[in-house]
Formats: sequence, C-alpha cells, structure tokens
Amino acid sequence: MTLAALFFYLFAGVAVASAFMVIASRNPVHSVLFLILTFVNASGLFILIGAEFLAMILIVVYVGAVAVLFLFVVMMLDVDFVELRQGFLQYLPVGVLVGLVFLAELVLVLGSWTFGEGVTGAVLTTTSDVSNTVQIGRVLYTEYVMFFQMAGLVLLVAMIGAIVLTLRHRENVKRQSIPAQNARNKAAAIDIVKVPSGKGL
Amino acid sequence: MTLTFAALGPALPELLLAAAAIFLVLFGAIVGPKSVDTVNGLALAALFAALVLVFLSPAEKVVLFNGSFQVDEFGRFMKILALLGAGGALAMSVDWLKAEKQSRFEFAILILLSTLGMMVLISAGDLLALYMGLELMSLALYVIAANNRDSVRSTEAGLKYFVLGALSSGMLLYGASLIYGFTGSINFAQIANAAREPSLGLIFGIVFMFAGMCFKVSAVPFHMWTPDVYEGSPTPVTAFFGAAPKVAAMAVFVRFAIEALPNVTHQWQQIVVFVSLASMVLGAFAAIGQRNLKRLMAYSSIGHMGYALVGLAAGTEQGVRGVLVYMAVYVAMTLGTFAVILSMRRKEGMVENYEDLAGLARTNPVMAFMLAALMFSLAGIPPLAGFLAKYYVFLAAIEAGLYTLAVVGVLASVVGAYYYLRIVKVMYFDEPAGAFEPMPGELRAVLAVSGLFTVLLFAYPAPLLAAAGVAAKALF
Amino acid sequence: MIGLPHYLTVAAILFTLGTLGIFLNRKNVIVILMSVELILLAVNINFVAFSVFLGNITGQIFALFVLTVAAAEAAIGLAILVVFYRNRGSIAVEDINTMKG
Amino acid sequence: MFQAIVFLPLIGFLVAGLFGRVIGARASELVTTSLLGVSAVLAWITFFNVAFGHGGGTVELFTWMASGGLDVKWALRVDTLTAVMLILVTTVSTLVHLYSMGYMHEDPSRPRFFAYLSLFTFAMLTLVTSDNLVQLFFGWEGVGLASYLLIGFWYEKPSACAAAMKAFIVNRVGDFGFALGIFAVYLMTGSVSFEQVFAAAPSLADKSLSFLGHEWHAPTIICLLLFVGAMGKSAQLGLHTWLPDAMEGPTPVSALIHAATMVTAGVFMVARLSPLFELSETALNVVMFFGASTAFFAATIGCVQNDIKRVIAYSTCSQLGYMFTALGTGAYSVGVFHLLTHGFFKALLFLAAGSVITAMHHEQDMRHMGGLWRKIPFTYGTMMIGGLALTGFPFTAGYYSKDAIIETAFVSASPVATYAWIMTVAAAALTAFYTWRQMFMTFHGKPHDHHHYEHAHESPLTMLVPLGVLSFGALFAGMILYPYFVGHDVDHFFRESIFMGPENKILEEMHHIPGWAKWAPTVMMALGFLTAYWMYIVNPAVPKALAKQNDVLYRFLLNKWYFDEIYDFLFVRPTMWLGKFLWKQGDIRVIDGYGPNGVSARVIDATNRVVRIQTGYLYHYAFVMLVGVAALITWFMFGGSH
Amino acid sequence: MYDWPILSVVTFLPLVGALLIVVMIRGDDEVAQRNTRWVALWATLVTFLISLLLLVGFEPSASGFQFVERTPWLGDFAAYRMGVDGISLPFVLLTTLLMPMCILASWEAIHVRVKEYMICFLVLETLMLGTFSSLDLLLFYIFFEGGLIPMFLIIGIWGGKRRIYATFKFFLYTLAGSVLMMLAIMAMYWQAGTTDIEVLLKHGFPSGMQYWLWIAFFASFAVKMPMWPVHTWLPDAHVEAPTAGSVILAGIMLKMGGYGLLRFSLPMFPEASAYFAPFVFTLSIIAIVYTSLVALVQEDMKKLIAYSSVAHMGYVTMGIFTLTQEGIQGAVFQMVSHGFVSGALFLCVGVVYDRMHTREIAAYGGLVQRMPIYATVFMIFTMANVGLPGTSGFIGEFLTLIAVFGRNSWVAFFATSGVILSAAYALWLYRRVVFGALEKDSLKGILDVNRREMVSFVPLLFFTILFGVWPQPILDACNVAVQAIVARADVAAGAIKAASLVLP
Repeated sequence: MTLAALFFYLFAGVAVASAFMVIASRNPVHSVLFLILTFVNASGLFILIGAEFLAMILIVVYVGAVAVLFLFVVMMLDVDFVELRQGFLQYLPVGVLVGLVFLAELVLVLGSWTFGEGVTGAVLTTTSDVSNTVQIGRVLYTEYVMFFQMAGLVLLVAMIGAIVLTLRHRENVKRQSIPAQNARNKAAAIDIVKVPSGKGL
Repeated sequence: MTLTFAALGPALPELLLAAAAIFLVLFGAIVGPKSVDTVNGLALAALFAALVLVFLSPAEKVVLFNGSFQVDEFGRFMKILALLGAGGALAMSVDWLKAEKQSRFEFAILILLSTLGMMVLISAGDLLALYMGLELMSLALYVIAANNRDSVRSTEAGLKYFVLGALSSGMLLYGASLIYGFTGSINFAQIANAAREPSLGLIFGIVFMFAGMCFKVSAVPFHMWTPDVYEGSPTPVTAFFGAAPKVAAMAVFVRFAIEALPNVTHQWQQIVVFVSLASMVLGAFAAIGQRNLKRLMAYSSIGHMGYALVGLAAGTEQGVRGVLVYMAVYVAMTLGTFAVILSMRRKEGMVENYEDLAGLARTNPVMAFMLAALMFSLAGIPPLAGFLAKYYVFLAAIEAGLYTLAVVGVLASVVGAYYYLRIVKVMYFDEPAGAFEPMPGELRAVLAVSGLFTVLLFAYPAPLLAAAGVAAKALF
Repeated sequence: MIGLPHYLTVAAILFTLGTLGIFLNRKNVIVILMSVELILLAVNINFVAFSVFLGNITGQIFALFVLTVAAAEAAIGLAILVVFYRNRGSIAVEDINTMKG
Repeated sequence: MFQAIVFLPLIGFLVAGLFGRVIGARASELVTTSLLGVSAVLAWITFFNVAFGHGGGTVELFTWMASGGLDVKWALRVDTLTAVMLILVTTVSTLVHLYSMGYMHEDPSRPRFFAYLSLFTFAMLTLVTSDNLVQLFFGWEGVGLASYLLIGFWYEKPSACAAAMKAFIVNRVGDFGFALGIFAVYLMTGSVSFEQVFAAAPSLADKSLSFLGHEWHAPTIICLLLFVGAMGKSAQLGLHTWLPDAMEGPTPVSALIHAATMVTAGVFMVARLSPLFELSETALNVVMFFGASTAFFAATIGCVQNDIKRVIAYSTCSQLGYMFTALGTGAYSVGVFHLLTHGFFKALLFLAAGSVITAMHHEQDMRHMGGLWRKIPFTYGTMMIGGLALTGFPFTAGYYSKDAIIETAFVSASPVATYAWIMTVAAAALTAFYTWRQMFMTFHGKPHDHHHYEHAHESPLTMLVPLGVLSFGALFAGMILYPYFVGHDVDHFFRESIFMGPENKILEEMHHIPGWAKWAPTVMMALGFLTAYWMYIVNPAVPKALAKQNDVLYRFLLNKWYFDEIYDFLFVRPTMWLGKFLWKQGDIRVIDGYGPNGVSARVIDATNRVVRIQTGYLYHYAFVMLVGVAALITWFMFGGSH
Repeated sequence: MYDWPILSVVTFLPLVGALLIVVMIRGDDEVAQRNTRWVALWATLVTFLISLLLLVGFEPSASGFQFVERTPWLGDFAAYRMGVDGISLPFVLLTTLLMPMCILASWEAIHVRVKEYMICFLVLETLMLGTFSSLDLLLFYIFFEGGLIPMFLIIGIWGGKRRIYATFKFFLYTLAGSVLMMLAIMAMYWQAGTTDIEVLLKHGFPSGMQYWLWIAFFASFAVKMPMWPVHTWLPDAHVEAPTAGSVILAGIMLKMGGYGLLRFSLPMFPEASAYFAPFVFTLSIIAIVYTSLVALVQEDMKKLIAYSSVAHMGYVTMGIFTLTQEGIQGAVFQMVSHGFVSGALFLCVGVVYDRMHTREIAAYGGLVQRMPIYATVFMIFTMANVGLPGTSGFIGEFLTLIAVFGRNSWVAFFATSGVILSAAYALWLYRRVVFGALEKDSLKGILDVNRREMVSFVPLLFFTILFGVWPQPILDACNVAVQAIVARADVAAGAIKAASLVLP
C-alpha cells in the first residue's frame, strides 16, 4: 500500500465517519464541528488527487465562512436541545434500508465507470506543466465569465435575501446617532423659559 | 476569445434585467422604504423592456459564451412566456402587498433576479448554465416565499421550499456530475455526441438530473413541496410560482432532454412517462380534497405539469410543440385564476377557500364568468384554450404510441374536472356569501386578458400554434 | 494508485449520508442544512475526481461555482431558519407542519 | 268514391273534434252523422258495383314510407270482401251515430263522443280498405285507439279508465304478434302489399323461416303470428279479457266497436290473408281450435252474468269464436257471412240493451229489471228479433250463418274439427240459454225495482229507428245473402278477394251432410230455450239453487274462469315487481352503486388516501423524493434501460 | 346552393343573439327580462327561418355533402369545415325548430337570472348546430363536448332540488365517455393524415385499428344516447332540468349519440360495426325491455318519460346496427320523431309543473276536467310515444323492427315486446295524471293551456301527425346518405365473410 493510498483511506475514512456523526450527533454544535472535520478531510482528498486550488477554497470558504455561520446561528438560536424530541430511530430501519439499496446501486454502477464513447482525455492533470490554480485562473474569467458574473448575482440574491428576511427596524429602540449628537446646539438643547416672579409655576 | 459588447447583443434582455436589478438595489437602498412604488414601476418597466427585446431579437440561433448560452426560437417562446408570467404576477402583487403591509422594494428586485435566472435557464447550453440559472431563480424564490416574515405559514413555506429545493439541487448536481463523468463534457451538444450508448452510469445521471428538474416543475414524486408552499406563500408569490418558474423549468427540462439526450430517448422517456402519469393522477385525486384555493391550485398545477410532460414523453417535435402550447395556455390560466384569488378580499380580510366564492355569479357576474371560463379551460373542456392545449400534447402521445399514458391521462382529466366544476358550482349554483371588495385595475386587466384568451383562443389559434411550431423546430 | 471508483464511492457514501440526514433527522433543521452541505460536498468530490481523471478542468470550475452557490444557499437557508424561529419559537423538524393534506 | 267513403268520417272527426266546442253539440252530431250517412250510401253503391258489377280496384293515394326494399303506400283496395265490410261498417256506424244522438243527449261532451265515433269509423274503414299489411296495421291500431278513447269516455269512472287501458294493452299483446307477423311476411316475400305477398305466397309453401332459434314452416309461423294479432283484436280465448270490461264504455260504443265492427277485424284479417292461411294446415287448425274453444268458453260465462251488457259481450266473444271456427275449416266466406249477420243482430242487441238501460235510468243489472216488455214494447220486439237471430232461430240471419259454421266444422277433415263441432254445438245450446235468460230476466217476470220500472219509458225516435233498421238486417240478411256466402255463388261473389286452395272443397262438402247433423244446432237451440224458460219463467228458484249446489262451478263461471286473477298473478304483478326490482336494485343499487356513485365514492376514498400522504412533515417529503429516485434507478438497474 | 356561408350563419346566429343580450341589456329588472326574452326568441326564430333556406336549397338526390364551407383554422391539424347531408340536415332543422319552443317554454317559468339563462340556451344552440354540421372531426368534437358547459349551467342553476348531483353526474359521465373518443380522433388523424370527415369517410382504416376506434367512439356515443347500462344519468338530469332543458336534452342532445354512430362508427369502421352489431343488439333490447319495465314503476312524470327515452333510443341503436337501409333510415326517423315527441312530452310536464310545482304523478289526477285541451295534446303525444301508427313514433319503430327481424328474430321478438310495455307505462301515466276524478283541491283551480304554450305545441302536433302519415320528406332526405353507409357496410361484411372463408 502506497503512502497515497494510506492517506486516501485515512481522509476518506475520517470524512465518512465524521459525516455520519454530523447527522447522528445529538448536539448541533457537535454536528457543526463534525461538518468542519468532514470538510477538512475532503480537502485532503482534493489535495491527494491534485486539485489544490479547490482544496484551499474548501477550507477557506467552508470552514472559514459557512461552517462558522452555522455555528453562529446554532448559538444564536440557543435552542434547548435537551427538550427536543428523540425521533431519530422511529423510521430508521426503512430509511436505512432504502438508503442502503440506493447506495449499493450507486456503488455498483460507479464502480464500473468507463469513459463514454467519444470522450477524449483520460490523462491525469498532475502531468500537465501548469499548476492547477493557473489552469483554473486561465479559464475562469474568459470561458466562464458568464458564470462568474452570475455567481455575483447569486451572492447578491443571498445578500438581499438575508437582509429582507432578517433585518428589521425595531420601534422603541434607542440608538446612538453621532450626527444628531454633533448637530446638537444650545438652542436645541436648552429651552429658556421666562418665569414671571411671584406667580409660582 | 474576446468579447465585444456587440457580440453580447443576443443576451441584451438578460443584461438589461441584471443592470436593472443592480440599479434598483442601489436606488432602493439609497431612497429607502419610500422607493417602493418607483422600484415596482421600474421593475415592471424592465420586465416589459426585456419582453420587447426578446420579441424583437432575431430569429436565427445564436450561441454565446462557448455554448453556455444559446438564443433560439425555442428560448424566445419560453422567455416571452416567463416574462409575461413574471410581469403579470408582479403587476398583480403591487396592490396586494401594500394592502397586506408586506410591501418592500426588495420584492420587485428579487423577482427581477429570479426572472433573470429563468432567462439564463431557458437559454442554458450546458450543465453549468443550467445549474447557475436554476439556483439564481430558486434562491430568489426561497426568499420571496418567506416574504411575509411575520407569518408562520409563509416562513414555513420558505423553509420547506428551501430544504427540499436544496435537496433537489443536490440531486440535480449529483446527476450533472455523473453525466459529466460519463460523457466528459457539460455542454449539451457534446453530451449528445458522447452519449450514444445508454450506459447505466449515464442513465443514473439522467435520473438524478430529471429528479431535480421534476422538482422544479413539481412533478410527482418530487412535488411534495408544492401544496404547502403554494398555500403558505403570500398569494402574489404563489401566482408567480405558478406561472413563471414552471415555464423556465419546463423549458430547460425539454431543452436538456431533447438537445443533450437525443440518442437515449427511449430511456428518459420511461422516466417522463412515469412522472407524467403519476402527476396527472395525483393532481386529479388530491385536489378533490382541498378547500383552500391556493392549495387546490397547487395540485391543479401538479396535474397540469403532468399533462405538459405528456408532450415531452412523446419525445418528438410534435410533442415539444404540444408542451409549448400547453405552457402558454397554462400561464394564461394560472395568472387569470390567481387574479381572482387575489381579489377575494372582504372587509374582514382575505379569504382563500373555495366556498368563499359562493354566489359570485350574482355579486360579480363578469368575474364569475371569467373564472368559470378558466375553470372549464383548466378542466380541458372544448372549445376553451385548455382543451386545445391538452389536444396537442395527447396528439403527440398518440403519435408516439403512448396509448396507456394517453388513456390514463384523459381519464384523470375527467376526475380532475370534478373539482374545477365544483368551483363553478359554488359560484353559479350557491347562494351569495357576500360580495368582495372592488377589484383593483391590474387584477381586472390580467383577468380580462387571460379570460378572453382562454375563451377566444380557439377562434384564431393560428399565431400561437405557428410560433410554437417554429419554436419546437428549433430544438430538432 | 487510488482509482476513480474509490473517489466516487466516497462521494456516493457522503451523498447517501446527506440524504439520510435530511429525512432521518427529527430534531433540528440546522442539521438538515448541514446534510445539504454534505450532499454538495459529495457532488464536488465527484466533479473534482472526474475532472482530474478526464483531464478536463471544467469539473473543477463547476465545483468552484457549486461552492459559491452553496455558500449563498447556506446564507439564505439560515436566514429563513431564523425568521421561522422567530415566528414559531422552535426549529424542530416536527414543528414545521402547520400545512398539510 | 272510395276516398269519399273513407275520408268523410275523418272530416267529421276533425270538424267535431277541433271545432266541436265552437259549433256546439247539436251541430257536431249532425255533421258527423250526416257525413257518415253519405258515406254509407256510397258504400252501398260501391257494394253493388263491386259485388255484382266489376267496380272494384285499388286507388293509390301516396307513398307512406319507402325505405330500401320496403314500399308502403296509402291505398284503398276495394274488392268484395272489403265491400261487404264497408256496408257493414258504414251502416252500423251511421245507425249508431243516429242512435247516439238520442242515447247521449244528456251528456255534456257529445262533440267529443261523436268525434271519437267518426274517428273510429275512419280507422275501421282504412283497415278494411287497406291494400297492404302496414296500412291494415294502421287501421288496426287506429280502431284500438278509438276503442280506448271510447271505453274511457267517462274518464271520471276509475273502472272505465282501467278498462280502457286494459283494452289497449291486451290489444297491444296481440299487435305484438301481428307486428312480428308483418315482419316475417316482409322478410319472406320482400313486400307488405297484399298484391305482391299473395303473388309470392305459393312459393312460400315449402320454405322455412328461423324464428327464435327454431326452424319453422314459413307460412305456419307467419300465420300463427298474424293470428295472435287477430286473437287480441277479436278477443279470442286468452286475449279476451278486455272485451267484457270494455262494456264500461257507452252502449252505442259497445254496439259499434265491441260487437259489430272492430272485434271482427281479426276475422276480416284472416279472411283477407286467406292465401297465406291456405298454405298452412297447422295454422288453420290452431285458428279453429281457438275459435271453437272461445265459442264454448265465452258462452259458459255468459250464462251466469247479471249485467245486461256483459252477457252480450260474452256472447260476442263466443260468436267471434264461431267465425274463427269457420275460418279454421277453410270456409272463409262462411266466417265472413257470420261476421256480417252477427254485425247486424249483435249491434241490434246492444242498441236494444242500450234502450233498456236508458229506460231504466242507466241501470244495467238484470236482477233489477223484469217485466219491461209492457213498458218498452218496441225495444222488446227488436231485442227479441236480435235474440232470435243470435240463437239461430230458423230463417233469421243467425240461423243461416251460424248453422253453416257448425256444418263446416262437421265436415272439415282436420283433426281438430270434431272438437270444434262438439264445442260449437254445445255453445249453440248455451247461446240459446243465456239469450233467453237475458230476455226473461229483463222483459218478463216481475219487475224488481219498482221505482225504475215506474219511470221506464220508450226511447226517442232517433234510437228506435236504428233498432228498426237493424232488425230488418237481423231478420233478412241471412236469407238474402246465403247464396253468395255459402251457396254456389261464392266464387263468383268473392272472386279473388278470398282465396281457397284447390283441395279446399269445404263449401261443397258442407251441403252434403247428414240431416241429424244439419238440425243439431237447431235442436240445441230449442234445448237452450226450454231450459231457460224453465229456470226463469216456470221455476225462478232453480238458478239460485243450482248456483248453491254447484258453488265451485258457479263461482268459476261468475269469475270468468279466473282469467283476470291469473293474468294479474302471472303477468301484471311480476311485471310491476320486476320493474321495481330493476329500478331499485338494478339501476339504483347495481348500476349507480357500482357505476357513477360507486366510482365517485372510490375517487373520494382515493383522495383521502392520497391527501394523507401529504403529512406536512419535511422528512416525509424528502423521503418520498428519495424513494422516487431509488425506484427509478432500481428500475433501470433491472432491465428498464433497454 | 347559396353563395354565402349559410351553415355558418345558421350556426353562429344564436351566438350573435347571445352577444346582443350581453352587450345591450343591462340590469335585471322586469323590462330587462322582457327584452332578454324577446331578443332570445327573435334570435332563435330568425335562425329557424334561415335554416329553412337549407331545406329549400337541399338536393336530396345528390350524394355527398352540401353547403360545404372550408376555411383554414388549426393549421395542418384541422380546418373549419362545415356541410350537411341527408343525415344531418333533419337534425339541424329539428334543433332550430325546437329552440324557439324552448324559449317560449321558459317564458314565465324562468324568472331569475333570465339573462344568463337565455345566453346559455343560445350558446347551446350554436354548439348543437355546429355538432350536426361540422365536417371536421376535431371541430365536431369541440361542438359536441362544448355543449356540456351550457347544459351543466342550465341544469345546475335553474334545476330542481337535486340539481347539483344531477348536473355533475351528467357532466362527468358524458365527459368520461367522450374523452376516449378524443384519443381515437387523434389516432385517426395520424392514420389518415387528416381530420376531414369527407376524406375519412372514404379512408379505409386497418381492421385491427377499427375495433379500438369503434370502441372509443362507442363509449362516447353510448353514454350520450344513452344506452343501457350507462343510462342512469339521464333520468336524474331530466328530472332536475328545467322544462326547456329537458326538451333540449331529450330532443336534441341524445340524438348526437345516434348521429355520431351514423356519421362515424358505421361508415368509418364498417368491419368493427358489423362485428359489434350483436353486442349492440343485446344492449339495445336490454335497454328497451329493462328501461320500459323501470319506467312502469316511476313515480315522477319526468323520470318516467326519461326512461321511455332510453327505451326509444334502444330502437335507434338497434336500427342503426342492422346495417340495412330500412333500419338506418328508421333510426334516423326515430330520432327526429323522438325529438318532437319527447320534447313535447316534457313540455306537457312543464305545463303542469309550472302550475303546480310538482312532478309527482300522485299529486295529479283528473286534469282532463279542468284542462281538456291539455288532455288532448298530452294524449296525442302519449300515443306518439307509444308508437301508434299515424303518428311519427310509429314509423321509426316499425322500420327498425322490420329491419332487425331479418337480422335476428330474437332481437326483434324482445324489441317488439317493447310496444306492449311502452303502451303500459305511457297509458298508466296518462291514466293517473289526466284521467280519473278530480279529487285534489289543489288542482281545482288549475288553468288550461294558454296561448303561448299552445304556440309551442301546435307545430309539434303538426309534425308528429304529418310525419306519421307522410314520413317521406325525412326518409327521402337521408336516403342517399344512408345508401352510402349501407354500401360500405356491405362491402365490409363481404370482406369479413371472405376472410372467414380463407381462414380454416
């Protein structure tokens, strides 16, 4: 067994195991952490196969941003997890059975993968003389510029969506307004009232 | 390769929509909540301008971005439909949202972006464009489904739609990856070239891809989100869901099946026959149990997608033509019906159950007549437009020898006729339950146009049929 | 050398786990969102593996965009989840059932 | 001329029917009666022309229906047979019209009555002048309609309505056979016109026809089916039940329709179709059998009836039996002869009875009469003439015709003939008995209802004139016409209108029978008279005692052999029950239950089940999606991919 | 022949009337109602008068279709083709004749939503006329099915107590029957390459296909006729429909089934027709005997007449499938005659229903004493219903029976037994409603037929008697067309015989 194979099984094994824990663990915080672990190992797999750029992106985008977002939301919602019902095992047998059949079929078919007729290539990229990142960079802004732009729009939608849904201007909340404070002058702050003497208030 | 601006000409409608969306975001953000009316108006104008541009675009087929984006007659037809659906829905939503105090300028922008996604989807020439278009469209839809963020039902609708939508795009992607792996390409034309033999891996890819697209057109068994989302979303959003995304999803479904998989027709046909059958039957049966009109329309749309898919199942030019005609008629009927649902407002608020239409024929005869025409049309009774639509898809099915599908389909349409008739019955045979508030102008306009379209199509159907014929030819 | 089928198998397992996670989970919607991320990860592994073995960079580009969209998706999903939580006071999957039939 | 005979009554009908209210009752009466009078005069002229000159022929009016090989024309065919019927029908009808002017003068709906009478006459005339089977059927049903309307003339009486319906429906049973007969004729000969059918008839002799899965001798089955029609119209045993009930109609109706004309249509039909009947020995035997049986059967019932009209009705039934017996022997002319004479004397009897009833203020029960001869001598006299003719008193009309029938039965070679002879002879005795019983109960003895008796009075002249005229016929028609119908002039008289096969020598043979057989009917008649005299004049207690003694027999006879009850049990109730069963169980429970209602219920079930799948739970939704995909890929794994 | 499109004018004139009502008449007050009625009446009357021109211009001895119009419509699929021949012309005229009577029958009976009512009827007339005069399969189907919509509304809005059930049953039942026909039409299109009826009539469909097509068409027409056992919608629909609705339903809509069999099933699928003839015979005689028996025990006047309609339609199907000149002409005649007679009978029921608001037979009795004219009219139509010679009811029955006797004596036997049963139920009805003593207090003030009602009855009486005595106009009109059908059937029968000779 070569070192590469060893690492493959290591990464793959840990990825699968932690993926399982993502859906199996009771505490969502643990789930998020296992998700991060899965991604890290997947990233390892990418490196093994020679897709360094995507491996880095996976770490940066997922572990750095998405997973943290998840963690943040889990914390923010602050759900009393003990209270949550335990219905996990109820439909387990049927679900797992279907899942296994599904998996078995996928594996059987994908294990027999061959190049389709008319498919050219079948060369490992590692032999190519430019690095993976350069390869991606060469086409990303030329051939795939449309998708690059669209990705921007997708993110715009995500942004607008998140704002639309979650931003709310609460009434009756006191906020600091620096311009207002700066603009405050004597006339606005002090109201001089003449009190006629001897009359009382 | 260098891109000149002139070369982008065929994508002008899309560019226009994108630019309009970005401009309106800025405009809205700067002006603030006051900008709602302006943004709505400008968004409508943008949709209309895009419609005009699409309409005026040249007839020949143009391919941009290395084949990712193709402009052809088929796309034109479907884009017009999608833009009409989106524009109609947006127009109908303005008053409603204001009255329900859900009016925000982002709504129109999200609709614009979603429509942009649809346009890309319709024009998609490869799997990536398909995916990106789909996601752009869907993400915006998830958000506007939950537009009424203070309502449990609306947010639940958004959540359900989102979770299941994410699952479905996962499946679609998985299928896309398999197809990519087994053919070595993501471009439709090259896939068609490579996929000459139906290998099992490829078929699995097709299954997963189709599952994803079936989800978007809400075909059984990937329809489960539809009733809940239709019911929970704010009604104008439901109208939008009913009209525009279905068109885009159906368009890409057809395009993908015909352009990318012409050599494995026999295989994917089986899937389409199955989902089509299941959709027609389930749509007919489940709708009978509904009282809520929006939910009823959800099941109705499931059924109608089943009928449209009959045309695809045939896999022939004739069949695609049937699908196109069907979608055109479907959009009209859906918009018209929702125009009525949107105007079911009493003093105490909106009502959504079909019993609330009781005696409409007395309190508002014109509206009742239009809705009755739409219902008979949805039921597929001649001489209304819905009949012609059904006629064309079944004609293709018969040509392709799909007799079982055709027979089950028409029998399901008889079952389905029952609940459409029930609405007519409530309107015409029952005692009035109280009048609705007067109908806003936009709703009247939409209802009048769609109602007259369904009633009068049979008298002069030639333009629509010719356009559909040309559009269908573009794919073969 | 580790062959393509190995990668595909890993992806398939992750995909299946992701799907199972969606419908076996009753507790928490967030876990469902994470399951979706697992599915997308599986897809990405597929794309990258195919890309490498086909000697065709497209797959990796595809994976890149999938990652981008997945991030956007996560953001929107979480936003919807938050508004739902505000309304319902719960994110238990079994509580998302005001509409049925 | 022929057209005038047939259509004048129709005009009368239309005038009285459409404008009766406008022109008033008296005008209606006059119009219809006078039109019929003209028609009758023309009929007599025609009769002399046709029977003694050569004035017959066929007048085609216009095509009725032509389709494929079928070509039916409206046409008037007048030959001797028709001419004989014409004079009978028009004469009796005219007299009855005249009579009705008196009889009905208190009735508020006289225009309607006269319209119906004219309608009937028209229908009867088309029947006898038809030159094809379908037109015959038209007349056949037309007289049925008129009979229905007239029986139910007093519609407020439930019994009249019931009787009318019964008459129509029982006749329809006969028509059912008649219609099938017409179809069979058309199938075998390709035509329904007499001319062509008769021309084709000889070729049928050895043809067979498949009917109801059985191969029949074609002429036999055709004749049998047609005879079913005749049985219905002429009230032969089995389908006779309507005739006594038909007496619910006004008495002139009974005289015209249920004695003189309509009921004899069956006889006419068989005579008309003699070329067909001649081909089938079997059919003739069946005719004879039914005729003889009816003759006897009806006579037995006639003996115990108490209603003056019913007695005559059964007597009619019985006499019709005689006619069929004659036809069955092949002596068609004899049957027609009796038809004619019977028409006169039976009409006379009915009208006289009507006169009695008027005199008794619409009392019909003979037990309440008695001794009336003093009060209404003219009626008495005419009724006596009728009775004598009926019983076959020597040299009256009945004597010639009825005795001739008994003679034909005696000489006929067919196996049923002996039976027929015995039956007819026995019936002759019974006839005499019930006739005299009726006479005695009505006119002799002591009055039983003094109130009515006191007020009894002779009828007006319009009623008496017809009685007189008919009496003349009853007395002399037989004597005058005997040579033409029975004697040696038959062939010359009837020419082609009656066909008798070359072997049919019955008319010659009957003149050579032994003397005892010739006088047997007369003897029986005397016997019957004596018995009646003894029982009702000499010793009036005897009938009651006899009835008591033979209670079962008496009841059996009084209840008309329980035919109505049996039919009710066998047909009416099961039919109604079946109708109800088919409705409630068949239509509602099975067809609707498993059809539309069942399907819609199943649809609702399915809906409920389908809707339950939509649980609202995300994980179920996702699960369904996964199962969908799993199912599809499994399908393709195992064989679906090719 | 005319140089203007007379058939289209006749067909769409009522629709113009309906549009006039929509456009011109506002409000729902007395005046508006009266105007509506008059507009509707004039529209139908003018249509009738123009349709008489068809009669004038029609050439009975010419074969093929007349007054043919052709206009492009649905591209290559279907065109707007209209035309009539001897089979369809009588139905066109029957329709135009009955419509004014229906409007008259609704004159006072309908006093709510008069506008909608008249519009429904006028639209319905257009659709019915179109059904009988279209020469394109798809066009035919559209007219054929489109008629369901107005009828659905007519029964549902202006019907009786169980109108909802009845109208849904009517609609869904007939729809279910005819959707299969739609598929068959498509299959025919692909086989023959056109939906032009004139071409299809000459096109020989492969025999294997014929059977399926025949079944699909039969499913539709059998429900429409209706034949046993798919007849149960009819009594319900009739009972609940308003008088004019029943008249149209019985008078014309049922005929569409028979017309369809004649126009399509027989000439286009002759082999299948010959093959299935025994099956149809069986259903027909069951219909005749069974429904007559059921009619006998009905307690509702309309239901009784409805069942009798089913029985009479049994004669029609039987006659059609004798595949002989007499039988088919008899069937055509029977349909036309039944249009007059049953229509008139429903009008008769309507007359008393308008006065007493009940259709229970038991609620009546002795009407003759207060309503002599009514009694007379009712009697004549009852007799026509019974099939008395001299009325139009006889001709059809007689011709069909005489034809079927040559085919199968069993069928003839049972079918002829219907004449007994029909007499029984019809007279039983008459006896209970009209005859008898006038005992019920509620009936003592009932008024006789008024002039308006008489106007409807007189033409029907006239035609019932006229065609009973002189049926030749109708028989002559359809003679040539029926000959063509029979000729095709004979050829097919010869082919079947030849095939069976070849086979061992």
